[in-house]
Amino acid sequence: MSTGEGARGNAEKYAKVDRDVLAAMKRPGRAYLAGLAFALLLAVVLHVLWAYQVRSGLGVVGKMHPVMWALYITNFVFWVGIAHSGTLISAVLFLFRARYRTSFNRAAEAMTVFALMVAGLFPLIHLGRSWVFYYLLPYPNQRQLWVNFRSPLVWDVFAVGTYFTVSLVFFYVGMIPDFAAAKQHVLGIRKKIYTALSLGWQGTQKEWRHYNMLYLFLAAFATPLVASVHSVVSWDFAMSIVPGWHTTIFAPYFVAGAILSGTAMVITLVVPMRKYLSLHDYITDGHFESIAKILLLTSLIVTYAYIVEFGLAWYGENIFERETFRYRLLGDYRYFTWTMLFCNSVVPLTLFARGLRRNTAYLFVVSILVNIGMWLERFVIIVTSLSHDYDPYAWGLYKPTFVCLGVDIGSFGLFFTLYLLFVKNLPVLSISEIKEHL
Amino acid sequence: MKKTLVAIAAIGYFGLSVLLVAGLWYLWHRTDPAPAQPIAFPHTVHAGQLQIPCTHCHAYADRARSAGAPPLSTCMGCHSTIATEREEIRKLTRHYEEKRPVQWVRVYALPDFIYFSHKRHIKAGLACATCHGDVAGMKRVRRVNELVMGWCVSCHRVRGASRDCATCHK
Amino acid sequence: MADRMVFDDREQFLEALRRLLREGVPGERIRVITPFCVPEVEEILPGTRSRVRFFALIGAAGGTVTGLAFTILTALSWPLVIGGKPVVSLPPFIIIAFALTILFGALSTFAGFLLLSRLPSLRGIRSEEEYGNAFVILVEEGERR
Amino acid sequence: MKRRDFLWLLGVISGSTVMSACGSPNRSAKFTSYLLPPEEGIVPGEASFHPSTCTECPAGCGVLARVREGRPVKLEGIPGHPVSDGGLCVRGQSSLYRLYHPERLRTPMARDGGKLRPIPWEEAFSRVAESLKGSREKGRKNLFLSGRTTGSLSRLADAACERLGIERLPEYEVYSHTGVKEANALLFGERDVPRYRIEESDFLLTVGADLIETYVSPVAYTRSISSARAGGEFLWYHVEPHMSLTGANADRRFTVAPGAERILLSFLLREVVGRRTPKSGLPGELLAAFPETTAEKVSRETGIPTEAVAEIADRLVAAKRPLLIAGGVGTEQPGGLETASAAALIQYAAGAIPERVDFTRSENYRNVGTLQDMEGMSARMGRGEAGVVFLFRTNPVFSLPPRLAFRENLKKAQLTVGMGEFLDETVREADLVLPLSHSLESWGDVEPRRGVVSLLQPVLPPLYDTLTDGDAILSLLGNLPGKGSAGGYRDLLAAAWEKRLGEAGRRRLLEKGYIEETLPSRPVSLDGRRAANGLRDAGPVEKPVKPVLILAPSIRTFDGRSRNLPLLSEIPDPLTTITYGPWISVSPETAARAGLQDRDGVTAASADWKAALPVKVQPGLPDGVFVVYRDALPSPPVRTDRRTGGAVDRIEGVGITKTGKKAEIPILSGSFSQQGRGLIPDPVHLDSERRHKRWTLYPEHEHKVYRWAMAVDLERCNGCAACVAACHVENNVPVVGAGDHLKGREMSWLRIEPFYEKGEVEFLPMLCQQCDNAPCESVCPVFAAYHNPEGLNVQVYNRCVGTRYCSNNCPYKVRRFNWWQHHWPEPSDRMVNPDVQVREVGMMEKCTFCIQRIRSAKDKARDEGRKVRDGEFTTACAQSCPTGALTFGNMLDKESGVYRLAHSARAYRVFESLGTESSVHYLRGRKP
Repeated sequence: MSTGEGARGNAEKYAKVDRDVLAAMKRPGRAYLAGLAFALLLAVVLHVLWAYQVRSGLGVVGKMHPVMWALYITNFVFWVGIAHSGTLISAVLFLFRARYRTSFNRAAEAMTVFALMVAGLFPLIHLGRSWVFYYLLPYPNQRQLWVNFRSPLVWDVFAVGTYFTVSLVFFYVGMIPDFAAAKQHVLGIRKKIYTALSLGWQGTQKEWRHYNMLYLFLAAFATPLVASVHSVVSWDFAMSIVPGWHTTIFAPYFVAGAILSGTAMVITLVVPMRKYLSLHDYITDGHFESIAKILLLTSLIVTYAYIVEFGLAWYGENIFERETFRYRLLGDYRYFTWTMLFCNSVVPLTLFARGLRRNTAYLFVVSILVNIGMWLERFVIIVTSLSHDYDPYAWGLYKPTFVCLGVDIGSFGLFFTLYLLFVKNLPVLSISEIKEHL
Repeated sequence: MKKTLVAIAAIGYFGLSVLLVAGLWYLWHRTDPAPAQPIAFPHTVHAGQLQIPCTHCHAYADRARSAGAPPLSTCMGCHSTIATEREEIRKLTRHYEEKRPVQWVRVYALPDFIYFSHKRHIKAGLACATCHGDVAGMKRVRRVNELVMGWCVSCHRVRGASRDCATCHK
Repeated sequence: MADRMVFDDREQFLEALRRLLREGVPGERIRVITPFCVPEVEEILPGTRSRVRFFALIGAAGGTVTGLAFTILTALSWPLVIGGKPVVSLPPFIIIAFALTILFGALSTFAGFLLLSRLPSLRGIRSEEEYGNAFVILVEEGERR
Repeated sequence: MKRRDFLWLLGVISGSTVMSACGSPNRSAKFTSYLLPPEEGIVPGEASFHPSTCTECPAGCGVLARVREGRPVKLEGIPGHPVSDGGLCVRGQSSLYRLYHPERLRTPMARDGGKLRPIPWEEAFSRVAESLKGSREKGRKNLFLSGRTTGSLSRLADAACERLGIERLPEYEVYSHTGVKEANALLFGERDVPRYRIEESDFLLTVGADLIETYVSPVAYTRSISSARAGGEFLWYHVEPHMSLTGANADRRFTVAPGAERILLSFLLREVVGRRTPKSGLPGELLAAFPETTAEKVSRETGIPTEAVAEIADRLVAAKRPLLIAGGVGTEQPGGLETASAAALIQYAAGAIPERVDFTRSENYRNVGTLQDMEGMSARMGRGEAGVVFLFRTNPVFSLPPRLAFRENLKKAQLTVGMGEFLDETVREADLVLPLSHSLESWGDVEPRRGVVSLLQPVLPPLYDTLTDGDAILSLLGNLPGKGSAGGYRDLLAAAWEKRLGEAGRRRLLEKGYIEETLPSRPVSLDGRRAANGLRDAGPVEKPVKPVLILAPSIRTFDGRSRNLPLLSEIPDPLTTITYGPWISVSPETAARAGLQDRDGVTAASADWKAALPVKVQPGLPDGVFVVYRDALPSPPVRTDRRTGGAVDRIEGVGITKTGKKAEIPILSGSFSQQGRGLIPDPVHLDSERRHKRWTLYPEHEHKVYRWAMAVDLERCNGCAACVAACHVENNVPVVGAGDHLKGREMSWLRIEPFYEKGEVEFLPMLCQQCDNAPCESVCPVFAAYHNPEGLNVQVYNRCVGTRYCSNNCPYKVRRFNWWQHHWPEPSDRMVNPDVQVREVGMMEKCTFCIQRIRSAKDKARDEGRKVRDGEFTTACAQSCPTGALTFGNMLDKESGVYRLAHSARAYRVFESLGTESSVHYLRGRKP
């Protein structure tokens, strides 16, 4: 807040904000280009393998009878999960008027959008016949056939579709004033592009009035999505009768998990970003501490969910359920399960220590571990449940192949490609908000 | 400069894929609605002027799933004496004498996953023309209806025929 | 030809704004341009609350109705027995309705914003004038009371 | 720059993605005008049925070939056929794969310079002719060796050999039943296998005879066992040294020490003679050959518990109509003669002859020789006495022990003529290869049982330049006929039938496919003195050196002759669920001792033989006994039993050593235990299941005319997998190969699940349950899986996008996914059933109760303005089932069989508690 000290001072501060934030958009350094090249390479790998898979049939991935879903769906859930904390931070924290949001929201929103782009790919990749994917979309067609709205997969189409659209709008709306600001500091084609993107925003009080109202409502609309979207994703499993999937706790369990992994991913992204774009004045350790608290909280919720799951299996009379969870803990995939428990339930506990919460390096490590843990969680839920369900004759063991592994790694490449491009081409912090709260 | 190139490339990438889809789609589905036949058989004469009923040649239309093409012996029944000097008839005679069955080009083709019975439709009181159009008026038979699902379904809706998928889908 | 006052400092700018009003310049003739949202301006310059919210309401309501109608009608247009469930099985349909509520709501709110604040405005895009971080007051011509 | 290149590359790649997506639209571009209208009754696009006989094994079951567009697409049993009565076994169902096998011989070939090169038939026969002449001049003997032939062909062969001065050797069969035949010859002067009428008996004791796998006529025996069981008063005990499918299906199964059957039977004989009333006059001198003994002694020698021995004896004594069948591994061994004789004498004493042991309609094994005969032949060839050697539909090189050096001696012959369908181990050795037509391309008849004439008729023109068996032999006589046409074997047959059956009989044969003549009964009399002499020199019971490896007959490959049919390696072995073998079965005890688990590689070795095989631990197998199926061991080192001349189907003193390597064999079952899940519930469980009525939120299903359902009687099902084969052929289920099976990607729509409880095994056929509240339907996003008004859970293949959610959500895991685009290698593409879509890559597929059959039945009924009658048609699996375990029909018809069964007290549904309301009702067996 500006307290009567000289006009110069203020103007100087504002100018500094512009300089610092837009400094990010300067010519990319060698390290950046290398990183981008590598990410792109992975993205290409994804495409090549997908093409190969489509040409020769889904047999090239390790899936088998009875494990018909595996890595692809794992990744789908993982990326949708990642998307969540974006919305959480930008929308929910906005409604709660949590100040520290301003230092993360842009990065988080970007993450949401890109994560959803990547997530959206996987249902397509995992289809046996990707080339008729449009059967899944409810559009008027000569066959006079629609889709089965009872199927959780169709709910997915709507939930994720909505989520993506809303997040994109939210992301863009947040940037409009910043484009207006940014265009004043760049030249050439960039200027043209930013000007166009700013929609001729000037900053008149009329614009601001409507803008605030819009932003408020978008936040309001986005907030329920945090809960709903991942609930729907969880119902992909909970709506089935597969022991280990068919649980009422899945919705909250998945939402918490989503936020856990999402928050972790935010940290994974923001820590290096802050370092390389030297934004220490705007993203302080204090901010990280608050994020770390969210991480800790959600981790506790997830742990609770684990306990409930196993508890139900243990005390319930259902022999199928029991076998599934026994298998999960002691069966062929036990190492994954134990790793998952360690990463998601044990490691985050250390964040009770304030010192560690403020230590970005440590946070970075933790966030990576949590990401691994959450990925494994989805894998374990999907694969162990399927490989040991009702008919003992049909039990089977799933082993992934280089194709699905390659595609999964490729998806990270795609994500980081998009993110790196974002970092260099769009304002990574919300300029106007920072100035406002200066 | 780099930016423009990237932009172009990006557009090119998506544009190309779209074009490919569209192009292949067309190539895949294109079939000549009025193909030339090995023997230019004029339905105008036989079905038109001479008023020969369809089932005289397509004998199985009301008895079986496929209407069937007439055996050459049927043709020769008349053409051993009638219009024997015409070029097309000579072709026919040659086929018959050299015992080479005639390979007609399909005008209407159903995909392998469809079960269709001419019998059922004739017995339901449909006229051949309902689907095949006024063949009697065609010098070279032309496909008047694309056999797409929607087309079948609309008629099934109107006439209250079964709309159970398994009725037609194998 | 409007006369224009440019400030670097937020306080001075607000001061000037208040002064203008005290001098009896009618609010509707004053246009203010700020680099970021300055809540005080709202208080100083009287203005109606944004009508964007109505768009939100209409959009959302429309979404719900569309969602339900769409699912129910398509289900009825070709009734198939699925897993022994009724042809119109509402619980799942409600999920679709919910999704569309959010979607239409958000989109129409955005549309409303663009409409009400006249964006994208070519004038704005074309205009060369850049005030950087300055706070600007523009007063249109007109005789004072 | 770099980035742009990447982007262009992406463009190209996604291009290829699209490209590969567009398959070819399956449309036949042409359609044909035939020259002449097809004969009456044959309508293009409709199926026609033609009776013939299965030649996959010597049993000679009747088959009805369904022909579409001039090519057989499916074989079914002929109801009422005296041998099979409508049933057809797994091998019979698969024999279309033999007809359409890509590796069939396509033209005559001659060897020059070690390589076989095609030659015209004329040349082939002229060669034969001149070398026949040559050998006569050289004073060499021309030999004709064939597999078992019966009926006209056998007579023709005799005649031809006589005319050409060729010595016709005794026929060669691996399963020659020598022990039984010799015993019968010795006792009754009948060197043959009698027809056992199991359906007439109330107590059946089988000793080693593998009735369900290969014993003489498996389908016939399977049928009569289940009809006997249906009669109620029936009990079946089985005694065997190993673990067989037959044993698994007996009411009680006892494992006997190999070779000790003889002891058990001589005890039983004395018991029966001593205790059974009315007393039977059995010459005392004969009894002397079977020493006095006690149950305890027997128990010690045989390893069967004393009380069990006593019980068997009591049953035999008490039973009203006992029947005893000794054979297979029970008699093909030292002392087999005594075992078989004891068995025969028990029958005699118990008055089973001639009611239940019928020599009038004996099984026509007279002409089949022994291993000793083959030794003789090999020796003669070795001495260079052989001129032209004909090898007609037989594969001794594969099955004879190496010590005979048959392969080497074959080379010493002047000319070897191999006649068969494939370039098998034997034909490969021949100098002259004459390709024979498949029986479905040939005219002919067989007489599998005395007085039963079964028709062979061509249902399609020969695919290749081959001759039918008859024409080939005729051609040896010099006049090469036009294949299968006038002047050939066909006319000869016509004449023969005319002569034997009369005009009416011939016509009946042609239309029904079989004739059963009335025969004068052949009374047999026991010649005590001859028998006593024959049995006097029975040495002491020789104990085999343990551990013993038993060469068991396989239900999938018979003696190995069917092992090259792709479908049969695709169908799991009933006991182990292994598809692509080979393997060695090891008892749990041995495995535990040697630290062996499934798939562990071992080398099995005896004094003069060794082989490397992966292990399968086989519950129920006695300790110290290994089992390998006959087809897994080329030229096994079997001994000859000097007293009968028969083979000893076992290898003694076999040690196995772990190699440490894991061998990948596809074991399809994920668990051989039910895990306490009550798939095959015990009665208590069952009752509680039936009682409680579930309430539901869902609306009641309304079915108008039909509601298709199936009942599976687990009491009848014996796991023979005939239904599985039938389903494969009927529904174009692809053969995917070992690679996918190892990944657990079998495609079979119908599977037989074996579940073991302490050595006992029960079989559960698992197919789509057509649930009313199907979990698979509600999760399909595109309506590919939906419920049709007739209660079927239909899968619309080309609507499927391949999310595979349905399979995940199916508690029975009966849905199959097309991981690849599957192909039928030419010419097997001709057996594709046009009524069923060939599924493309990425589609989910499953059983729909043969919806194509339902469709055509309804079509027919509709033309006649009526409803489909019960039993008017049935599914492929039910049609083929030799035991009649599967019943299909309309649940709305209160009179229908399926309705009755579904409402029986034994009925239950698998995982009923899940509330899927499935339409497949299982009937639990009642164990005595």
